Amino acid sequence: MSTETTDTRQPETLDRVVIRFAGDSGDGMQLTGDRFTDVSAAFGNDLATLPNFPAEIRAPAGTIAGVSSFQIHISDHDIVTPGDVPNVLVAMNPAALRANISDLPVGGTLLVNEDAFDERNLTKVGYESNPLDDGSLSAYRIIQVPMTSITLEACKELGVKPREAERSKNLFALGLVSWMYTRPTKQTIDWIEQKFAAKPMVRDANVAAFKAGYHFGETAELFDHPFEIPPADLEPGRYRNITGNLATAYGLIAASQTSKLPMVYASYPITPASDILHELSKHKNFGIRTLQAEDEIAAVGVAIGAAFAGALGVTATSGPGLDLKSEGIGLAISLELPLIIIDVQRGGPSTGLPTKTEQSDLMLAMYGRHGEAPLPIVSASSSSGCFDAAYEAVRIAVKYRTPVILLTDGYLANGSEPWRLPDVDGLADLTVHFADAPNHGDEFWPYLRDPETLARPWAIPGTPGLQHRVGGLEKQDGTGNVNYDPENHDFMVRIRAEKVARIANDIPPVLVDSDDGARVLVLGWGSTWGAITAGVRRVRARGKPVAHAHLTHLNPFPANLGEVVAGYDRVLVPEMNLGQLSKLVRAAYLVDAESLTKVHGLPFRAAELEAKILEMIDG
Amino acid sequence: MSTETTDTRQPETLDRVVIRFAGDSGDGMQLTGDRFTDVSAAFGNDLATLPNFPAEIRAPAGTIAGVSSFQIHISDHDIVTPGDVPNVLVAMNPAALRANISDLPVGGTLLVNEDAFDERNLTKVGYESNPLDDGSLSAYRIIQVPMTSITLEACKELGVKPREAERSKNLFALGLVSWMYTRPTKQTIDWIEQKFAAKPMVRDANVAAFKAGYHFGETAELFDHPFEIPPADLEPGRYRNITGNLATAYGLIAASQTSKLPMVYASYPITPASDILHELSKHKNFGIRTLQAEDEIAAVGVAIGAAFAGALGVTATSGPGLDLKSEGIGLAISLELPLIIIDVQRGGPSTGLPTKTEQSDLMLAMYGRHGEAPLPIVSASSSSGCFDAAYEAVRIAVKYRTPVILLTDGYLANGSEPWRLPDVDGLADLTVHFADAPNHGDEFWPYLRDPETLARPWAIPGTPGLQHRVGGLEKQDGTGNVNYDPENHDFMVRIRAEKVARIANDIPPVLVDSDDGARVLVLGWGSTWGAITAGVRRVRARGKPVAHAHLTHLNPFPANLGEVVAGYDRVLVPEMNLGQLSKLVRAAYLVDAESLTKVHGLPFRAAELEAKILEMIDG
Amino acid sequence: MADDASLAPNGDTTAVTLTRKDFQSDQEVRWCPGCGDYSILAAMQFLLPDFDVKPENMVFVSGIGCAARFPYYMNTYGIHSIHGRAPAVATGVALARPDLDVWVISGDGDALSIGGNHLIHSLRRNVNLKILMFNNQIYGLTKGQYSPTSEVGKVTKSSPFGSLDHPFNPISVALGAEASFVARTHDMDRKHLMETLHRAHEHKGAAFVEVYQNCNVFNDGAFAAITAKEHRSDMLIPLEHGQPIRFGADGERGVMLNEYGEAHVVDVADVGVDALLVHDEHRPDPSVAFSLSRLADTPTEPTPIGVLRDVQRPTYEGEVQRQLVTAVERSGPGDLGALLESGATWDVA
Amino acid sequence: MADDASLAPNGDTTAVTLTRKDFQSDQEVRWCPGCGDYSILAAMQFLLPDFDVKPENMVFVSGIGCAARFPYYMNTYGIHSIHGRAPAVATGVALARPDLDVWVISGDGDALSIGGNHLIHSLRRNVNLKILMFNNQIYGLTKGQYSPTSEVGKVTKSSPFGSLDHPFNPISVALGAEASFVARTHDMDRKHLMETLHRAHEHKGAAFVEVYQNCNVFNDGAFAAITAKEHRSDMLIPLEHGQPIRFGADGERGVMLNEYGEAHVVDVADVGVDALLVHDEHRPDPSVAFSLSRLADTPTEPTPIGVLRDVQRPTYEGEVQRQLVTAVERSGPGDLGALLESGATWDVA
Ligand SMILES: Cc1ncc(C[n+]2csc(CCOP(=O)(O)OP(=O)(O)O)c2C)c(N)n1
Ligand SMILES: Cc1ncc(C[n+]2csc(CCOP(=O)(O)OP(=O)(O)O)c2C)c(N)n1
Ligand code: SF4
Ligand code: SF4
Ligand SMILES: [Mg+2]
Ligand SMILES: [Mg+2]
Repeated sequence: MSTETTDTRQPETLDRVVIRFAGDSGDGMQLTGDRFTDVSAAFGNDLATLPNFPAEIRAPAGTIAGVSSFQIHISDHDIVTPGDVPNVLVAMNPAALRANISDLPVGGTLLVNEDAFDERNLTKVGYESNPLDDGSLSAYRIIQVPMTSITLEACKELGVKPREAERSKNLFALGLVSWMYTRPTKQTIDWIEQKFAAKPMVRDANVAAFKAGYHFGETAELFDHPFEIPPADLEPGRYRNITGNLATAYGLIAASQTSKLPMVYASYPITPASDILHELSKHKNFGIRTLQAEDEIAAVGVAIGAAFAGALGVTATSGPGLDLKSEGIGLAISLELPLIIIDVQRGGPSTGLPTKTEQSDLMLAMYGRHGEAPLPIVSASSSSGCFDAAYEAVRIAVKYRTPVILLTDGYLANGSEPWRLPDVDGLADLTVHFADAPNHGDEFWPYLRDPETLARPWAIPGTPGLQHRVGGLEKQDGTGNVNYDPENHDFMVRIRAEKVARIANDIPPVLVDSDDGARVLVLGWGSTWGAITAGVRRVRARGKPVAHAHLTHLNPFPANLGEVVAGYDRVLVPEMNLGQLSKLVRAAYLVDAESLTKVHGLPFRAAELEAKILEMIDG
Repeated sequence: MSTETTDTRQPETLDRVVIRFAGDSGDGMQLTGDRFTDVSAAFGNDLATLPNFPAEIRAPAGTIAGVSSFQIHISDHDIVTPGDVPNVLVAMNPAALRANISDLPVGGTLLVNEDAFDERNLTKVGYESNPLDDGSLSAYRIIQVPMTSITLEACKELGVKPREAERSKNLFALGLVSWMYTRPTKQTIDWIEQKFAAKPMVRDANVAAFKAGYHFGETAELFDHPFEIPPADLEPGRYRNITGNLATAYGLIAASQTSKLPMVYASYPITPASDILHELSKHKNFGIRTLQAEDEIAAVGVAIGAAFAGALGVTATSGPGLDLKSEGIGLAISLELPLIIIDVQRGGPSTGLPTKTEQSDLMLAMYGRHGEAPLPIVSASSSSGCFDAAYEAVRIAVKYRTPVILLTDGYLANGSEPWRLPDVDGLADLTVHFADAPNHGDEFWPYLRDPETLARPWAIPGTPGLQHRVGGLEKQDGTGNVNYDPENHDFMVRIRAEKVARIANDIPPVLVDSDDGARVLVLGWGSTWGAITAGVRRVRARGKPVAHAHLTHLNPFPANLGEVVAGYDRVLVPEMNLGQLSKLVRAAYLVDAESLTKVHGLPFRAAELEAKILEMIDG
Repeated sequence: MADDASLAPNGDTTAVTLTRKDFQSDQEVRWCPGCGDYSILAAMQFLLPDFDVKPENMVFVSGIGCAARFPYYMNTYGIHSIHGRAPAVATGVALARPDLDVWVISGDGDALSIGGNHLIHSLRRNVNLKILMFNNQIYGLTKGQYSPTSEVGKVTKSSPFGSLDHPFNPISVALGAEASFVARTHDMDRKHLMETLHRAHEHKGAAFVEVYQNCNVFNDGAFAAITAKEHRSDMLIPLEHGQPIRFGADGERGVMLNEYGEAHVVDVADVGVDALLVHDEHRPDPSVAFSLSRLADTPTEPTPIGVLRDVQRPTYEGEVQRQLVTAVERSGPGDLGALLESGATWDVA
Repeated sequence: MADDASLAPNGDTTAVTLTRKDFQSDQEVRWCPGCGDYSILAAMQFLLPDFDVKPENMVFVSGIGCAARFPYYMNTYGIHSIHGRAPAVATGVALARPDLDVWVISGDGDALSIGGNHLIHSLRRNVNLKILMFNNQIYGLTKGQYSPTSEVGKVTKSSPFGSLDHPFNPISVALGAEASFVARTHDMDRKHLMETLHRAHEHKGAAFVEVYQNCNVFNDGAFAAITAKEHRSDMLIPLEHGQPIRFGADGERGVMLNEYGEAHVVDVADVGVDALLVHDEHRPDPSVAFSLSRLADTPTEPTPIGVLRDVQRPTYEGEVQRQLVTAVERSGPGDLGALLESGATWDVA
């Protein structure tokens, strides 16, 4: 890499760095971050990312509301979070500076596009004086670069209109940062060239800007030397970088293949779940039928119909859509058909904070249907973990003939990390056996259950002699005929609950990562995994014993959870809600699970967990 | 009354009797029961009723599925349930006999229409031989009456077609039972005459049949004497008989009057909630606007819009509809507007058992919305109690500017009991003060809260200078402007929760009806009140101490509930679900609340509670 | 695995001789005695043997309502789903299994009140569904509230002083929603009912059929003025493709368009046969069908019955299949390993 | 208390002189630079002072979407509700307060996809709402999926191989749903926009206005072929009541109905002016408006703009008020005590 440059200055080696790119929603910060991520991934660093953008498509230029940022944590060792605070903040304009500077620790590096610090932009965000001059930033290592002008300069020859050229300044920033951290340049240039192949002008401007930024680093005396973050030695294998939504889509495709059930994916667009629809609709050669429904109610209805017909019925949404699917999910519970409902959680209640993350739909997933309507709930703990979580959701759904809710969230969905590719042939076989003959003398009883799983037979249309009708009215166990008998209803309500409860025997016990002498257990679920793990590592680094257990299955709970929580003096449940899992644990095991709650639309910081855990250990 | 008859036999006095009328859905059993109820109410007995009918409009004649029954418990003292089992079973046909005989205790009186016991009807329900002849009913006091033929006979003169006349046989049965229990006849005859005024033929046939039944009692030697249940000495006051749905409607009307808010009631028909819509649409002179919406989502939307405009917005439904209202309710929580959502619970999940009762929507009411979206929940414990419950729901909604869910159920909704009319002028004043001036300098801030209640101002359109916009996106406290700031979101989530939590200071502590030395507390909510009270009375009758507490407010809990449950060795929570309240109590107070669950679509029986309570006291 | 064959246990659809009984389930029919639903059920069961589709290749999907109990009585596959959602559920069946014969049975409340959105979207998408709406102008199952097809002023449990809602004209709604097949029939004429259902079945794509149905308990005689034997010839306007639109005992009356393209009833004697509108089901433009749908506002005026519109458009699931096949042709059957490795990867030794 | 006066703090609606600024809120407008929504907002704010309605007597209700942000920018009362439900929420406002001027702002997805059912029901009920649908043939806020008005074959994030959904014609949908006022305008012509909104406001009852709106980020130029200055005279067909329907630089083209009542474009030179269809907004029968709505399937053919239909029907809330008043006249204002005592009562001493 550094061979690529004529630079003589030797890079200094770091074990990790956290960089945050911040600018206007129009400045292309997400693209900049994505590029830096791909290069760093391919380079072999471990990494984690945190995109953060406004709900508006294009919030007003130059305003705080319009600021978009992308934080990336790269390291030479295994890491689990995008980092609490950045070491380097790239601020493309005053708004980006104002919105992010408070996160930059004293001594941190601040890279600014000084061209953007004019009167208008400054006043827009309420700066009386220019912070670049008034000394108010003296606590930081400021690097001012006239990114816009240099970019324009670099593009002059190309005949690009200035307004156009100016748009390439984010690639200048990328080039500069790429030099600072000795990232290979070829991959980025190749990407630009094929991405903008159709628009030669834009392509050339972007390449020019990128190179200009890289060379600026080399030549400018602003930096005494670049830095280097060596590759991390991760588990051997083939890796790729992946976001949670992509991993979810791949997990579904994999399960569709191993179950030999063609997928019918019906969904209504909603942030942050839409990308799953976008991804799946690309892979029609896997036999995936995607339908953009008129609304979420139709989407779940389509998936249910597809399941009855023998397909893998899947629908995904976020909170508001899950509300609307409630009645349909209740029907699927009554029909006892396999169905996958994915909720990519976002900030609520109501429309709330559509582009921010939250864990506040657990109770809705658990209880959001009238009547006694239990169903299994699976959750993902990391972006790449969405693959396994989706696969597990399908496994349970098809084996137990039940709808399953998979909970992910906006942070997992949009964040990314390296993923070690699974061995495709090693995936569990999910083959389904459809009923093909009468099961009760010469009759077919659609509700005659498997004695072990309590699952009912799945007989699909086209199968001669197995014609049957299913519906939402209470039905007689066995025959499935409509039945209003009081005892039968009581029996059915209990057996549907029992069927879900028995899944506890078919899932792994929850693993506890516990130190000897640990008195405090940190119990988490979902995307808090990274922050909790990092927090626990810090506590251990201080030589204090602590235990961490993280749930993938939220209903039913793993069979050993009761023992586990009983085994510690104190149980801490950190959640990005007001304490939903803790309520479930308290009710189930009567242990005084304590909540650490944060509802900021952003993930926890390792430091927050470290502090709380220490307080509990010492306090 | 007996003066009305020429009978010399002296009636024997009883303190109570439970009568069950059972026949085909086409036989008019509900009407028969209603009439007997009104007369007994007016006569001054205390009473409780339990209608029980199939989901089909007219299930097939003569089948078990088609059996419709009406049980009434009348007494000379205060009673709280329709009775566990009947003392007298009126069976209009073999199906009615087969479906109900198992409930009749040995020695019970069985009154049958022998004309209906022909080959066809018997085989239809699988009787090989005629139970009236084969001695299989020897354990009962059987009274066989050819009701159909006598009715036809009685109508012969009137020129009514036999097919028509035959339909009056239920009034024959009513007449006969009226004689048996010395009910006044005039009221019934008057009722028939004005009800069928339009159809003279039918009117005359019904009157003739009723009288024939009454006189048959007098003359036939089947009975040695009639019975008499003297009036109960209830609290002084004016009484009427009332069903739960009617009481709910009246409670809403009363609150609309005392709050001076015109009611906008938007609802989509659904069993067993529709009668509230039917009733309210009759009272337009109270300024009530009723709208039959296209669906439940529209209904809640209309109610929200009406609330914004300054009306009392109300919507009612049952489980499936509550599912659909989830998203709208979440919006109302975010808008912080008063809204009443009534859920008349029925058997679930899905379409379930539409005409049967259940308490299984508590968790849905509590958690059935995405995000952190708490709201107050009020429940009714008896049919007449629905009046106060509805009134209380409105009080909380308008005072705290929040949606409130009122939970009743099918048993309360359709069952009836005598109700002591409240003093209208004594009703709490619910007058609302709309904002009429800026509240922050010369600005109006729609989210500037009352420091005590945390309620926001309610400024309605038409008020000059207070124009403002509200919406489901997160908003800044105070100004109400759309706001994505992490700290603000965290603050708003917590303050919305705090607003609801503070209501605990504004509701009465839960009363405990406790004996000295009681070690077992029975904690209930909603319509189990009657059965629990009766069960507790039985336990006490055996000289065992026990305590009973019954919740009206399910969220927040009364402030003293924690102490109360902690004050007993064991806590029993009987529910017509799989243990929903007990989960909430366990999570809140970490007490081992034990569940007694029954999901039969029918209320508990006092005996079931008696047995369980004794077991807990002794065990 | 992507192809449907894998899901069609029984590809074989060779002609079979079936009888009415083959389509009757063992469930007791639970409508009120005298309900119009019985005759529709009978017509369906008499008709089905004429198609060579085996019972196991048919799926009846319904929502909630009296009408929606229909599937329980058919010895085919069936789903009694939830209120208003049948078109969505049926779309899922059709999407997963284009090889099946999928019917939707609905009521006027189920289809046009709570289910209105799914109905219009399934029509515009032209999903291959046969959608029957039993219109009794009332909510039967919930015991008699007015419906979106009830006339203004109707007194019901929920409108004691008369309904204020201007009703939908279901045929107009369907035509406004791009329906490719629209027809109307009624429960008093089994022959017409069977013919109409037959035509719906022949249509490839979404077929909307309004069936006037008498609810003798809550809205008795709603259609008597036009469907009673003695009124039919004067009050029902039978539409026949290619024929001038005439009715009346001796075809003495007919239908014409005025200069605004509005259909109105005329005496043939006055205008002459040549002036009559010649019915053309196949006009690409739905305008003339729409005009015909406006002839009667309420079932008390001469009302057109039969097929108003029947045009061909690609079916939704057909197009979906096409995209699946093209995708395989273009990029070969999906290869999971290759998919996971798509994009930049790197190896750690 | 039942009368609305109690709820109308400001009965006084005497003429006032207001300016555009009186209708602008203090909130920063957050649409993308160049979005067509800006010009619609401007037109509205320029227009409102012409009505003598004070800002405090207006309520703007919206669902979710870019278009739905509209109410935040108006200095009136407003509700940014949830996706698709604005017509229902607005119905509640109108029902509670017939004295208010209620507007619904919606997008093509909000109004026709998730909100389709509420839209058609509010139209048939004829609730006094002014419903504006900003049609950009795309889902803007969710970053570019096809919508129910997108053309078949459209490549979007959710249809990489082209959309298969046959689109709705919003005007046809509204007419099929009994709308009493239906119009179309676009974001490039402020004058026409203002005139059309003005007409909608004058209409007593539900007014549906489709506004072609450019989403320059996700569907740029969707309407350029007809709304760009240079194309307007040839591609937009302005409808004027009582006038023969003509267009083109010198009115050289026009619209005729054929023998099936189908509208088609003709050269005036060929057919003569007298053969042209004379536009009549007030036809009780919606058929001719429907025919006009079929002239263009996509905004690439000559497309009618202006008011297609404007007829009078009683408004829903007006009729509700009538029933309230009649009830009081008939039985006097409600008496709670008497109500509770209605039916059989008895006294216990
Ligand atoms: C979500 C939901 N809302 C309401 C109901 C109650 N409900 C059942 S059927 C029905 C309407 C029935 O009318 P229609 O569709 O015309 O069918 P019909 O009974 O007249 O055949 C209603 C309101 C329900 N089952 N589910
Ligand atoms: C219940 C629900 N489902 C989905 C969404 C996501 N969503 C918000 S706006 C929108 C569609 C926007 O398209 P349109 O109505 O045409 O408005 P535009 O942005 O184009 O102006 C969607 C799908 C939501 N907010 N709520
Ligand atoms: S209520 Fe009406 S529609 Fe329903 S079954 Fe009875 S008659 Fe038929
Ligand atoms: S995304 Fe399109 S519709 Fe939305 S604001 Fe931007 S340009 Fe306008
Ligand atoms: Mg109906
Ligand atoms: Mg749009």
